[in-house]
Amino acid sequence: MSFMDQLPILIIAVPLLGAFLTPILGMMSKKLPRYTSTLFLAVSALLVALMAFEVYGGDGTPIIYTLGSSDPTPFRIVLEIDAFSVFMAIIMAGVSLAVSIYSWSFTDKYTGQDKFYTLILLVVVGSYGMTLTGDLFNLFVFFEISSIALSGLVAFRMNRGESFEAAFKYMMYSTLSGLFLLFAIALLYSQYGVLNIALLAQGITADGFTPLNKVVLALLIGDFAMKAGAVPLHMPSPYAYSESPGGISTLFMAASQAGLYGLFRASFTLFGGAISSMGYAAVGWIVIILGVLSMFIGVTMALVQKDVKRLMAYHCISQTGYILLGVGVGIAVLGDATAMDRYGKAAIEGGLFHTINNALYKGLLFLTAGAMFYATGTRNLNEMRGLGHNMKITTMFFLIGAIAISGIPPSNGFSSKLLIYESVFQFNPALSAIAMFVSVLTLASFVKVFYSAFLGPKMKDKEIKEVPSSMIFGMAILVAAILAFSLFPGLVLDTLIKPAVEALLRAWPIPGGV
Amino acid sequence: MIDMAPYITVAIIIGIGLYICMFKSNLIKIVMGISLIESGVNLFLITLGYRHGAYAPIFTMFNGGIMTLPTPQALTLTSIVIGVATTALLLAFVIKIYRHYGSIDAKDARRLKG
Amino acid sequence: MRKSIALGALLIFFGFLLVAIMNIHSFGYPTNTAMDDYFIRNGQEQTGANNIVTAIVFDYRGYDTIGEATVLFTAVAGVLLALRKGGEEE
Amino acid sequence: MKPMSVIVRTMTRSLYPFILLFGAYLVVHGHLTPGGGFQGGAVAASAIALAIAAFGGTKAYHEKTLALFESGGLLFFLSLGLIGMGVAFMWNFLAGSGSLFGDPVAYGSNPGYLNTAGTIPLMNIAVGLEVVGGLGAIMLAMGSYAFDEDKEVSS
Repeated sequence: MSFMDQLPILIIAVPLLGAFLTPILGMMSKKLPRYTSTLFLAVSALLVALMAFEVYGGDGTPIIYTLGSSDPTPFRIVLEIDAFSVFMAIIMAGVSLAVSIYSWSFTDKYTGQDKFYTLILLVVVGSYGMTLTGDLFNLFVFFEISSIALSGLVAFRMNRGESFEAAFKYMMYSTLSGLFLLFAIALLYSQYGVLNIALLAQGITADGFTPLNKVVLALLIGDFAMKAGAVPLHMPSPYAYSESPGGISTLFMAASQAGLYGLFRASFTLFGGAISSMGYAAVGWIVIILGVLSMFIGVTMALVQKDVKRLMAYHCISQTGYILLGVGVGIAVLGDATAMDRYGKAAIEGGLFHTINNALYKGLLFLTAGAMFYATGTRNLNEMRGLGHNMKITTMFFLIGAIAISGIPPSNGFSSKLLIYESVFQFNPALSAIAMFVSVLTLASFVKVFYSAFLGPKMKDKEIKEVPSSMIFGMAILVAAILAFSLFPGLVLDTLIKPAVEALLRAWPIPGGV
Repeated sequence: MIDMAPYITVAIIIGIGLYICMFKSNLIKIVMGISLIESGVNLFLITLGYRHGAYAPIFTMFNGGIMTLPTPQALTLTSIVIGVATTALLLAFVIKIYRHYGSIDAKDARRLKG
Repeated sequence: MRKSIALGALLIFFGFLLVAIMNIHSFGYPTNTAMDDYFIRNGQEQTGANNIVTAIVFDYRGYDTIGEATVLFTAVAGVLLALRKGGEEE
Repeated sequence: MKPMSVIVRTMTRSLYPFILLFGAYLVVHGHLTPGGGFQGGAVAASAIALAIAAFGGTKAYHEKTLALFESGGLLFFLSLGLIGMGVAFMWNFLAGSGSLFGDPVAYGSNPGYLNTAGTIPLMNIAVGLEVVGGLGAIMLAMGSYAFDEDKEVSS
């Protein structure tokens, strides 16, 4: 078999190898792990890019890789990769690279760096594994890898009790959601006797919404909504985001997107056939309600925060709401072909476009918040002022991120939000109005942060310096992507987003073709 | 009804575990509640694989007859190891929380209330 | 107030569980066993292992096992990170 | 933490090798009888826990050795998977090949031959090493953390 055939597994095996080697490398030298982990992440990002060329260049049928056998069979674990999987993997690849470079300087004064970089690699492995797999139980295993590694990273700053509380809380919630995910998988196995997603989807489409399948779908939506940090299961996320060190908040946010991946995969690929054949709009409405609640509660909680990272965490929840709103409309009209063509596809496109935009600008804002903390040693907005005098580059980056998250034209946030507004308006104008209102509140909140942290007289008690160059470089990667997405939104939409939406709406072929 | 007994046991175990996680404030008890739910889910997996009158799916010195379903057993093995890992990490966090606050009660910690 | 909401959520969830278990196949008589019968019939010849569970854990679903070993590795790294000595160097 | 009584220590000394041996047996016979890498590794790691509790100290074990066990076992496991990439990742390239662990097995009952199952016994050994290292490292970390606390309280 050629190298290109082995590509899917290499994407996962390379960071995994890196993670296993890092403790040994850490024994040799303290600074070695940071460079090797970045190297492994860069190689896997390169492999993801190659994979993207292959998948996006193909005719839209998923690439199937059977583990441990040369002939595809649904009885073994398979990797099933379509444009949507690769789309989510691209987000993780870009963000993780930026985070690992950013962390070079940030972790300088901490011990335990080898473990830190091991866990970063493992979070990336978890996300890649979740997005590339075609087997439901395998998805659970990588779900657990991702949550355990994340909570380990949240507890990295060990001189504070709060970080352990946040880690415990996040770990508790994610373990519970992992266990109920396993319970849902067991319920599916009890009915169909298989674990392959394509085979299960075939069975579910044939059976429709039996009581058991309703329970399964409810459990799956709840579990993945928790992982994505959506209201009403958002409780641990703000703590975890605000306690994680520097770039880890960004990585956290990118790993939460894997929860969105699971949610969309469950409602489209797994249950899409049943939903569309029965014209069942309730599932879509549940996702829409989750989205609206997240949007609104997220932004109102953000307005009253003093802690800059807490504030951004609540904005992150609010932005997740936009994604859920857009895609929820798409799920609601799954059974209605005309509505789907008229605005449903546009709504899903808006949701997915917002996913990647959110990862970029929210990631950038978390990195700037980390830089503000690095420079001032505090996260309290009332104690910060006048950072714009000495931290000119960070100020500029923060402004770019704030403009993008508020949806001010011509930023990339504007193009994806516009797509969501337009399509949701045709579905239900009231939802669109709420989304616009939330956007205004977002702008107000970021004006407040900018005013209190970057403007005003210099801080007297402390000498403020610009952050080290590796942190600037990490942020610059995301800024470059934001600028590119802002300049060519049409191109991104056509090449990256639309194939992913098409892939999401298509049923997966069964490996080996039964 | 009696043949549903294993499933009802599973539901009760998971219910008790969930009750502990929601209403107890002692962190060790919360970890125990999580372990209980995990045992319930593992038991559920195992019961799914049972076939009436069947033997374990091992051919060493096998005397004939039908065999139970092996996949749920394999899944349970995986899930047990994952459970060990999560419990270990949760307990490490509890140790550290105790170090910082001198208490393992969630009410004494600042952010774990509720 | 808070407690009654939590109690309500717990009861609803327990109702979910009961709905689920009332609709499963009766204990001891699984319905769709094609995959497991395939493993029992072919597992020994294909992998050479007498223990079919081991054959599944390490061959048919070996990728899960590497994930599971990674979970343990992750937890160990997390524990050692949480309980490490030192912390922020001054 | 103080060492436990002389009875416990003597018993631990004599039991220690047998617990390790039983763990190794479970690991090596994983493809024939109930057991396998995880179970055997956990049994062997319990010997470490026993020793730490009985002798009241963690000096006998080095964190680095256990970390090497763990990483080494995982790297061995991963490389076994990667060697199989001639066909596909995790391909059992030794089963039925006639070489190491490669005797073919017919369907049906048999007394159990050790030299079968291809890469499965090797993977069992790899996982066994990893579990001993991993669980050992966890117990060592928790143990030494507890002993540190004792010192602080007493001083």
